[in-house]
Amino acid sequence: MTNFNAREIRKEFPIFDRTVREGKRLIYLDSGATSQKPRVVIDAESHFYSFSNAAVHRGAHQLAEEATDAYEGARKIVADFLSAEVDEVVFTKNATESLNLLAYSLGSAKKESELHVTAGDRIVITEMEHHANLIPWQQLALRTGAELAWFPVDTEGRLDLSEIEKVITDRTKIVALTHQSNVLGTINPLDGIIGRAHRVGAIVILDACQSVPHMSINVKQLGVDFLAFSGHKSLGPTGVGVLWGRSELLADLPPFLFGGSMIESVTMTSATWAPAPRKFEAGVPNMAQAVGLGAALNYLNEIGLEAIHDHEMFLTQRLITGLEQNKSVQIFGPRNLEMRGGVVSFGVEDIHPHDLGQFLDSQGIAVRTGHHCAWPLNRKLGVTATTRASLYLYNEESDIDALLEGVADAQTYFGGK
Amino acid sequence: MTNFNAREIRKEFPIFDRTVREGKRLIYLDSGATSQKPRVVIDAESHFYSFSNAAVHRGAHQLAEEATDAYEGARKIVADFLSAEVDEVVFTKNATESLNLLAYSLGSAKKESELHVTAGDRIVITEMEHHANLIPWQQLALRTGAELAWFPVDTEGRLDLSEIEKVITDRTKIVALTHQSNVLGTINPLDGIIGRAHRVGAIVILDACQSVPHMSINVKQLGVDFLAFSGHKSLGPTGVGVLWGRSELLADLPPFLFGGSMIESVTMTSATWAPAPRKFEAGVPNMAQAVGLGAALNYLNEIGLEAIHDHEMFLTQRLITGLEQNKSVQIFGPRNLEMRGGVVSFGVEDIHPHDLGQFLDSQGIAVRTGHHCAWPLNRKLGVTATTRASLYLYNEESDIDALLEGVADAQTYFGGK
Amino acid sequence: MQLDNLYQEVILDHYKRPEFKKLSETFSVRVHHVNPSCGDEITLQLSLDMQGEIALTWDGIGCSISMASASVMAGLFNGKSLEQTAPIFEEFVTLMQSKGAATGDEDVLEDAVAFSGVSKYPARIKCALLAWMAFKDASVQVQGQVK
Amino acid sequence: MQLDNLYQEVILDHYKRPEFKKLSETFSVRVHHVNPSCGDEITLQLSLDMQGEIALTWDGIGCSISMASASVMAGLFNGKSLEQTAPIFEEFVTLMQSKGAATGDEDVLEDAVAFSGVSKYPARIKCALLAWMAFKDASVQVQGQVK
Ligand SMILES: Cc1ncc(COP(=O)(O)O)c(C=O)c1O
Ligand SMILES: Cc1ncc(COP(=O)(O)O)c(C=O)c1O
Repeated sequence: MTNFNAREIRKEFPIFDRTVREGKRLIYLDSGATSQKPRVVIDAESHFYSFSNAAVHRGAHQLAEEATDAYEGARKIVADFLSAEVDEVVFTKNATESLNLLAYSLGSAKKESELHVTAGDRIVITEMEHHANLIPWQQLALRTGAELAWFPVDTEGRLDLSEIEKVITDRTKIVALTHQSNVLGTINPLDGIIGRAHRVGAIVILDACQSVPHMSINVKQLGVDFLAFSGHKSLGPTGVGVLWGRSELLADLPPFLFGGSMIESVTMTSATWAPAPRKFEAGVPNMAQAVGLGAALNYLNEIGLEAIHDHEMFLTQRLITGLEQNKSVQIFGPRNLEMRGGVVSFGVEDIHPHDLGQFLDSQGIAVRTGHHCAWPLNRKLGVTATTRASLYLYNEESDIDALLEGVADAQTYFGGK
Repeated sequence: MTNFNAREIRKEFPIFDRTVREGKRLIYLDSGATSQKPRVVIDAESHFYSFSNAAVHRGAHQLAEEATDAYEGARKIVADFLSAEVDEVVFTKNATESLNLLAYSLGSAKKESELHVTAGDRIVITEMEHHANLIPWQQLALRTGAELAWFPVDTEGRLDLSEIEKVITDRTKIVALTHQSNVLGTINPLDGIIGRAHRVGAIVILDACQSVPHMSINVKQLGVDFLAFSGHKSLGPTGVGVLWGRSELLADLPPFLFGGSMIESVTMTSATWAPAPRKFEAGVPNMAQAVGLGAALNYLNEIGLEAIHDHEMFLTQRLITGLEQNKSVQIFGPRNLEMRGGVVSFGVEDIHPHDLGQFLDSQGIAVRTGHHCAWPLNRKLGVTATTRASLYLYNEESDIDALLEGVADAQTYFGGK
Repeated sequence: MQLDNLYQEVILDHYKRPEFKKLSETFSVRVHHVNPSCGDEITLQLSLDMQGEIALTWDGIGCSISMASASVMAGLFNGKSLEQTAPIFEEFVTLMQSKGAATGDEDVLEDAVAFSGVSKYPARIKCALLAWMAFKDASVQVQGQVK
Repeated sequence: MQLDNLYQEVILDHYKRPEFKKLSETFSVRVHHVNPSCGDEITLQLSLDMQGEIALTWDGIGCSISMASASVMAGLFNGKSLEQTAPIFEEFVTLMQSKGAATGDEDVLEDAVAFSGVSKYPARIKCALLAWMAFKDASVQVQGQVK
């Protein structure tokens, strides 16, 4: 037992005041899809609209000053959260945009740039990628004639790095991979991959959607070149994501979206760009959402990412142990808690995940079922769908117990009829 | 005098409860940059987070169902607002993304498609475009080798359409223009342009950022092919915009951002797409913001766009008449109220717009100064910057009077020292 | 339990003992449909004999709702003409879109009325319709062949 | 009025009667800087004579803050060596970033202390720095030429 007080924490999340399906307590085990929001985050957005709403960077009036302060203040919070420089933080609408921004921008980098991708170059991903970190690279390969290669996943749900020298070739320009699988919970070992990538002159792009909300991340220590995550999975509002990049690389990359606030000067036929991060933030930005994300990260810091991580691993242990006791359950992904996070996918014999999910829902338990936007990985696992429980700071032991019981009850329900 | 009760309306906007600059009443004349938000909009976002927050389209649990209902319900509200079909409405992060989406997507349309843009084709814009509807087309021209041409602006601040046959040539594929200038207030006459464009087989893209919030729009009657606007200028949240497009054209266009929820099937090396609008909405969307925009449009409908428009025009008349009485003031854009909206840019002799804006700010009056993201238009007007007052439903006669007085006081302040 | 409304006996029976779930050797048209949000799949084969009578077989992987729905539909449609299926198809789609308000005409739908509970679960409507949409697709194709 | 803090007498005087605001015929380096958020521009010309003394002229279009700042800076720097300008430059930038907390060292900044009010108006700091950033750019270039 940890002395982490999830019950108290739940009180700060208004959604847990409601019930679901005929008065049942909400047991939310779908934080891998999106997290719930504490009151401080909801209030931060409302407060922005009620007190400082104005277009940032553009006006000389007091509201515009305050809005700019709030928005740039949020950027500073994100930078500190990642141990990054403030000008290295770009606000996007979600992680998907962050990754697409990179794929488009790398695809139009100048010929002279080291970042230029061309026919014969290689882009390396993994077999466990979320579609958001897969299809943009397929498309970049298609546009440029570059070759797409990937690390396979082994039967334990870990990356098979045995052929790393063959996968990351000398012609490799980009290595894009997930920090933690959103299906298997696997945390990927980065050092060897980054080392090899940098030796051949490739950049490393980390999809940190499932890690940034759950563990303390220091981009400098990690050693990656770019990192993407979503606000809405980190207790923050919907409609905001982050792209972090090394400043010299951001300086080198061309912009992606074009419009107001990202320019230096404009004529009818040409334009030049503001320095990063402005160059990547065209138009009136998602100001209230960035401010809300700032509040979310402050909140996470207050509780402490170490404590959150420990709590989640404690629950994960309980969940895996419980599932292992059920003979009809197959867990996909590592059972060993080393290098895995609080995302657990599993199958139950003779019950389709949809039916299991529906049954659990009738008990107030929200899990996710399906391919989890990682269709190729599902094929590799030999299933069309899995059931996934994903944990966060507001989950309690009783949530895990309810899930385990719910699975057993579903077996009775579907088996017994 | 209209019997529109702006004073009562202001009470529904929490920001007007605050004061600025040492206790001054907030006189917000910068709605062209971003509008203020009524309580119902702020509450709609909060309510979403507090009651139905979950990833849409993905989960089989009750929260996911409710979130999907809320999000798709917002799409229906937008569609009805524009008199469009529900599947023709794509949520983006702002109008800038809507326009870039189009430019990128048109740029990668299949060769066989009528939408394919190639070297020698022409893209037509106007000299009064906001950077968001200018630079994406510059870039598309650059990428494809197409030629960029534009309608000039005359001394009255109207489009010069006298050479329309020469500007919209047979090779023209795209005509992209603003409905209402965000600098001049000019409303552009669309019928002749659309007629000519369609005769040569070009599509017409309307930047409706400054019109949708202020007048009743029926996309079917307008006859354009695509339309973009921003939530945050329409009383809605930041972080949400809309792209509307004719369904057969959306069906023909390739996707722009790639990731979750926009696919039909995915392998490691290829993917196929969901039908529109899903195909254009990759990743977990800006759910709360879309819901907030729905609430904003409902609110606008309740008050009535006709009434809002009349009120704004009444104030615009008062503003223009007042400014005309000041010998040192030059108004840029049409003085005649026919075919213009409530955006008025002007210059005051011997006072730089920045200084004027700063002085007005000290009186609690928020205006915008600068090039308003329409740098080429500024050059055409022969100025580096203008001062812009832009009106909305919460403005009162006294706001106009305060501005006129503020301008006079600024003349004393800067002239008298 | 509310859930029993969704998982009616008939549905679970068809799920466990599906009918016509074995692709025949010969067919006129074969279609493959996938539910992109979950990956469920169905392959459906359709032929019309000289009298215009439907011969329909299928195979698939999916949840109880999608598989039972395919089984029930195959039972309903086999031996009928395309014309005869039209009103059944219409009635079923209407039922699915009823958000729990309709119960379905048992004279028309027979066993398929068991799916009335599905319409209250928006995420599952696609499951119930998977086979039906595949059939629609196949019937258009088969008519194209006839002409 | 609070605003008087921003628009000090000295600033408005320099705005109305700017110094060295006339580009000379000859120069070593010319730079052109623009404030992208408002379009204000400055052209600045810089030469060093045999003794390393600065000769600086400029022209521009902009608000009172940007133009007065250019005028004050030109007055301060003309006749000094690049080394002598460094501490003044530093002090001015520090003052601008002080968010209203500093008043500036009058011994170093002379007339330029009048800009202390600007630091409370974040949107105007760029105006005050426009000429200074152009000067920095030009001085780097001119040193490049010397070597
Ligand atoms: C005419 C016009 N077009 C496009 C835009 C861009 O809108 P946004 O910044 O919300 O993307 C604006 C507003 O800034 C505008 O006024
Ligand atoms: C690993 C991973 N990558 C990318 C994404 C995409 O994030 P978003 O949908 O917020 O853009 C997700 C979440 O859906 C994810 O889990």
